[in-house]
Amino acid sequence: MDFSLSKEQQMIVDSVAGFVKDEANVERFREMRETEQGWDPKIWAEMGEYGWLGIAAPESAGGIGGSFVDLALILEQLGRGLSPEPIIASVVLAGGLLEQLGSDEQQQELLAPMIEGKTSYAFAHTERQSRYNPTDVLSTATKTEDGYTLSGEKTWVLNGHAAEKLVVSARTSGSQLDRDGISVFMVDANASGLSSKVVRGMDGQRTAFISLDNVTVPATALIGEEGGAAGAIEWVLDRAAAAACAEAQGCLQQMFELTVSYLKEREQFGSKIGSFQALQHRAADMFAETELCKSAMILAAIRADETDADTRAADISAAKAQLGTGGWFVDENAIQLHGGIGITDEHDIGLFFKRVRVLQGLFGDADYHVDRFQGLEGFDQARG
Amino acid sequence: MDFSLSKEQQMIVDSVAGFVKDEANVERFREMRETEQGWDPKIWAEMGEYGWLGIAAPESAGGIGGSFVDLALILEQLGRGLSPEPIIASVVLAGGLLEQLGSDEQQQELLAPMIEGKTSYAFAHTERQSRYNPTDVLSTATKTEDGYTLSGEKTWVLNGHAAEKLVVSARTSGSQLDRDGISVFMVDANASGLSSKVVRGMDGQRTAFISLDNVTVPATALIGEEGGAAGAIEWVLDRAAAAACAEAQGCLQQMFELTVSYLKEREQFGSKIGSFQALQHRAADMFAETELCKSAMILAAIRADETDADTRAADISAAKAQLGTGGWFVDENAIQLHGGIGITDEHDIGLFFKRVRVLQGLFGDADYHVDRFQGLEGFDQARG
Amino acid sequence: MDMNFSAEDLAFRVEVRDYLDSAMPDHLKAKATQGGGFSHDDEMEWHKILAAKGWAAPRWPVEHGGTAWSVTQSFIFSEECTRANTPTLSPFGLGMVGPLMIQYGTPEQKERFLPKILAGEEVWCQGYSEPNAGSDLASLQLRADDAGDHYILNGQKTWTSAAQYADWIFVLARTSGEGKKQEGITFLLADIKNTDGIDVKPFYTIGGTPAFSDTFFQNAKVPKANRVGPEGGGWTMAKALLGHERTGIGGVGNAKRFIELAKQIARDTPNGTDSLLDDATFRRRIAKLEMRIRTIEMANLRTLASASHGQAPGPESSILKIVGTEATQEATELAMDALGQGAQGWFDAPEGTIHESSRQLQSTFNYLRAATIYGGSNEIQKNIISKHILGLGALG
Amino acid sequence: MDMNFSAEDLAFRVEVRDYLDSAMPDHLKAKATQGGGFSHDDEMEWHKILAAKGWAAPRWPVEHGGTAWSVTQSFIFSEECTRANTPTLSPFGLGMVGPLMIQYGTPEQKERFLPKILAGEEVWCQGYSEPNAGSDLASLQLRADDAGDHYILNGQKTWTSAAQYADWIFVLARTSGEGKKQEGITFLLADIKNTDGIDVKPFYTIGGTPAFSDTFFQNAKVPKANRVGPEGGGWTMAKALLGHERTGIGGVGNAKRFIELAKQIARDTPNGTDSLLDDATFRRRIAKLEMRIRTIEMANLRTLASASHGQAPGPESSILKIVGTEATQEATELAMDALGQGAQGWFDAPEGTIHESSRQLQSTFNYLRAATIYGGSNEIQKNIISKHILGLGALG
Repeated sequence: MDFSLSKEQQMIVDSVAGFVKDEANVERFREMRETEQGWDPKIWAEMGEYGWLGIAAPESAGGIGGSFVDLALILEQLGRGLSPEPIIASVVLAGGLLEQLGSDEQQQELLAPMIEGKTSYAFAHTERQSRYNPTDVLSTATKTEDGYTLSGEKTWVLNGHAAEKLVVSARTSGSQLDRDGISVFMVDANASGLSSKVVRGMDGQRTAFISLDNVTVPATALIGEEGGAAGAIEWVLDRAAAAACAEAQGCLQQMFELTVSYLKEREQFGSKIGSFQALQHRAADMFAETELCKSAMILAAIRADETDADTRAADISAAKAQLGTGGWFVDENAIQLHGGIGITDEHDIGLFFKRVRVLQGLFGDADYHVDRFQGLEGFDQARG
Repeated sequence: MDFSLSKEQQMIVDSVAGFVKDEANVERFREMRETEQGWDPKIWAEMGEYGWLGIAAPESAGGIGGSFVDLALILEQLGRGLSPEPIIASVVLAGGLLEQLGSDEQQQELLAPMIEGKTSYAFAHTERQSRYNPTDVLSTATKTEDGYTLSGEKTWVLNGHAAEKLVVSARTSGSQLDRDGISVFMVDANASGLSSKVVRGMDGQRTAFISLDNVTVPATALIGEEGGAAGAIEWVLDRAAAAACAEAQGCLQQMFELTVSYLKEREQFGSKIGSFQALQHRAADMFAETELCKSAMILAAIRADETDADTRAADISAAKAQLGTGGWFVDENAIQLHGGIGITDEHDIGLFFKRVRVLQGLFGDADYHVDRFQGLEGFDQARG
Repeated sequence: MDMNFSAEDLAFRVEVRDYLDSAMPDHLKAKATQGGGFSHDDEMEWHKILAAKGWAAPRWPVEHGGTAWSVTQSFIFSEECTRANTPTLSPFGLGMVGPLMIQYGTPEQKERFLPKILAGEEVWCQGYSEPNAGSDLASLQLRADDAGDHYILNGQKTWTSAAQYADWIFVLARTSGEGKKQEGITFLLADIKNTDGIDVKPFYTIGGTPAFSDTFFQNAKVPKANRVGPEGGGWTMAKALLGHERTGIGGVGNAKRFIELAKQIARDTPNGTDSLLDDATFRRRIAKLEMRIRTIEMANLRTLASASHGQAPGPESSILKIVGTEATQEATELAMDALGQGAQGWFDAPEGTIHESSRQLQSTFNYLRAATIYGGSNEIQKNIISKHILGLGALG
Repeated sequence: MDMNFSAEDLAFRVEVRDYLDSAMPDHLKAKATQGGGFSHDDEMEWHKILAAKGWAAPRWPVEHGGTAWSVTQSFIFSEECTRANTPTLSPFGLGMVGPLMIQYGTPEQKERFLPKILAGEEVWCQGYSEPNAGSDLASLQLRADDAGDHYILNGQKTWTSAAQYADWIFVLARTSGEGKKQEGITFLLADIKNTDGIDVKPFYTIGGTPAFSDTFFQNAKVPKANRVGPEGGGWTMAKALLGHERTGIGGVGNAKRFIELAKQIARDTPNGTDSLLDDATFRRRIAKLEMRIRTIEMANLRTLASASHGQAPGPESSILKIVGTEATQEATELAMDALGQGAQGWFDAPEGTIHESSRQLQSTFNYLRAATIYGGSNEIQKNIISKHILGLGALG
């Protein structure tokens, strides 16, 4: 058991922090949110060149073969600058599925260019009825002579508006809630029969609703075994939840620091407002929750590489729930302690506020994760 | 709609307050908790003479025919002195069942002497498995030639250790969770086959576990229709919940006042601790929750006389849940702001703390009432 | 003590319900079913409709155009408005400066302003906060220099809600730098549209709309006739307003609307093979908050009942502001959580992507972070309780 | 960065588990299954067993009898103790005055006291608080007057945990009334049993047991050889102790035990035709707190890992005290709620009335209200965070 950063990790953290300061800062995000794409392919390419996108990918596919913790540390730093580049969508979700299920050829052909920052993907998975249930899929993939025909609708697809290719989940067998029978396919974003609506998010990032109307794909589009994708989907969604905790951690840390600075700077009643004990204690509570979120985020990042699914799920759920409770406490009090200025669009604190709120909901909110936790096999057992 | 006290109500409140100050104060309670009975028959008789025990009972049975609000106002004042006399057990529960179900003769014979303070009763109802479900009854009453034979076990019977007679619920038909088939019987505490174990409570009050081993009662012991007691049981339990809110309100008000006084009196760091803003704000929060409990308690007391069961249930559940959340906040912070002295048995605050905690759990804790509320018919309906 | 509705009350409820149903134009009803994202024009349209009926300012004294409703009737009216999801009228004229003028205005001021407030013909806004005077309002710096029959104003106000729509602004200005800060403040009424030297610059909030403005004053002239109360009496005026504002802001009507919205979204949101409203966890979350709001509503009723017509409630109403705004925020959070991933959508999302009743929700959710800040932040309310009710302020 | 257990770690876990199982006497095991209401004698019996094994003070330096365990091993040991529900050793010697002596004691003091602390042969208690010096500890008034080779003590301590069982007490006493309050305080060790003029009067708490005492000093002589650190250096000593105490008190082991107890009670409690552990609401309440405790445990591990052996963690450990004690209290509340009406029972309830594993619970639940008060109340911890970590203390 060891929680210190290795020399290499410290170097990466420092270089990402520098990058955020110089290139991927909040000012840059303000520009990005006004653009159609919402993020910058040049920055994406740089991230690829630095090796950040492939840090947790296998070496065989051109990755660095590092741990998920390495990636989480990068995301945490990027969160401080509200970087909107689609690491979670493209690397953790779509890339994760290729890593987990793809053949060597598929990894070479598809994963390698993406982690180099030359292209980006998305994972088109959730549907109107599925909420946070990873194996609730109604979209269908019907086998044809030389491939499959896909139909259905996918909602809130992260990076769905900008991805070159989509990893689409669809049923090759079974019914709505079955774990068996779910397959994933690589689909070109401009495939015939595929249409999308772009939604601007409250956090200034973009997602897409994707309709699949008899989209035909060749047999080689299938990633992994037919009908056997559920385990890998759960795996990438857990990792995405851990990644959301990491990115949110950067936001929360930044919000906490901004708030403490503001308390030291703002005067009312002839004193710095940070001299008022009620606000001091609130700040102390924020410190505690920020630190607990940090511990939870590290726990989740470590567990993201865990092979036992229940162990992984339990601690990642604990972390995501902490983001939804303690993280939300920090989020709302950062605004409250800034007072009026905090609800202006002009001030950065509100941008972080909205991003954290969105991350809280992605890949399962606190309610979902509490429910999942109490449903795990180990919950009922007498300790023994 | 009118929330002011009538002249008569104000007079009653003043006279109960005087009684608590002079006779039924916390010092007196400290003596009572060391006795076997736990409460004082002389005080009980006085309460009967003043008409307080019969204030909400029908005039036909020697009562005053007032409203439940009148009784709640009395209980609130008595709560300030931690009066352990069994008003909830004997008047609200057992008496309420006689009122609701008893024949004129039964009311004359049984209700009248009790509300005069000459005797006391108890309602032996909950069982090991029933938790807070009012219609979960396993005890049985088997019809015999000239009466019934009762068997079963009753748990946590308030005043079960001191009551002269017990109103016992038992099944005359149906199975464990059926609403139909529950009957109530008047049983002498010293009936053959009835045995009891007395439990000292953490609040210094006493309850009993009652075992019924083929206890025979005459046919006249049946109160109301055979098998039809469920509605009346639900009614008295709702009123008992409202009564618990009222008694707790007196405790909370007293705790709040003791705490504010302590903040004005205790010095640390060269200042009254009430000058520290963090504690001021905590006191303000306690004030808010105490006031909300008061509003909820009035709402519950008014609804206790409501004939529509769902309307009654919804608001009484809201009040009981407020006691379990906001009331608990006041309860725990009263101790916290007293610091070390607050956890000594010598200081009164801890006695109130324990009584409030017990009242919180009686007749359904917050979880139970939230569950009940969401199950009411009106919850799902679109407003219309 | 009772909560019973008399036969008259029940008849009154029917009258109100029927009236609201018939009086509310279809285009407002359509917006109401979409979570009530009403525009300023919608609000004023509705204001004029109510005014024509004589119901725009129920709690004003009758001689100034109020109703003579009992507390019960006022409660019924507000319940029915919540039920019908009517637009909420702007509080600055009807709830704030109007009652103040009734109490402290000159006969000329009453005659000049009250009818137009009542009729919705003139729109008001509030000029209190400044960049360096938020919670510490008494530190305000907007100067009002004596120039004979008028004052000359220089300085800046901020957080002026809806100033871009307003005809008039009431401001707290500094007429003296001597003595206690509070004693040099004067309450003035300014024609925000037609006074040279007053400039309104709306700015965006995190809700994505320009809900507030900065208001700049540069040698702007305000006649002394537009002063309410004596020179230096502005702090007294501000305190008189405060009670009204607190109950207004903390009111549970909004919280109830958002609870209903959360239920509606949950009912319409499929969750696997059920609807989200069948989900055990979510039902209990709604129930908890709904029960809390019932309790707050009862506290509101008790406060209203104890304050007579036309008067502001005492400092104990601070608790209603605190718990009411917190419950309102929590209700918006619940509605947002009901949306699941959909909570990330924004009001301009394409049709068919977000739940139509929630189109305004994300914006409102964000904007309403202000509810615990404006009108005297909840922290300031706790200072007030601590000082004026609990007597902890004067301790050394 | 990893949480993996090496093969050695796993072997160590087996060793610990086997040892605890074989070493724990049956009568202690029986109490452990009843929620661990251990007596003082039980604790000392267990102390001596662990001491014989060399495991009584794992984090002491090896030369003083500690183990050379890694952080991982210490974690495994404490997990296994929680799992086996072993008695918790009194912290005053092993966790507080022992480490202080190791850091600041004279060679004679180390030789005289440490072995007996380690062996459990002498029991210690802590004399800090006084009736008028609780949170404001520096205001303490127990006088220690210089009388040549000894001090003469007069005054009173209170909240002395388990003083009735103690052989020794460490006290903060005032040796000077000059200068800053903190500078006139001295750290002394007194033989509480054999010193004339020291009187211990246990008093009852709301938990119904005499967990604390008042300790009176009347011309009690304490040799100067029993002073730790210099005269007037007591405040420095106290601060050095603080970090140890905070993590000790806030430790999550207790919280985890109460969560398990809540589950056990829920499992054994029929609820209609199911058990309470099948109840959707109750399951989720347990889950929420269990998840919270995992997070706190991870924070604890990170803190422990960053502090080296024998050293107290820094002020950031204040957060562990706050969140740890709150989680512990919440876990006892959960267990109490599981009992339903049974929560009103008391420890002397007749057999067959209360759940046997909960026999001590109501008492502990009440007593543990102290957890957020003692060891520096949680409010004081927030002052510490605010001042020493956030830098908000020095603002004017």
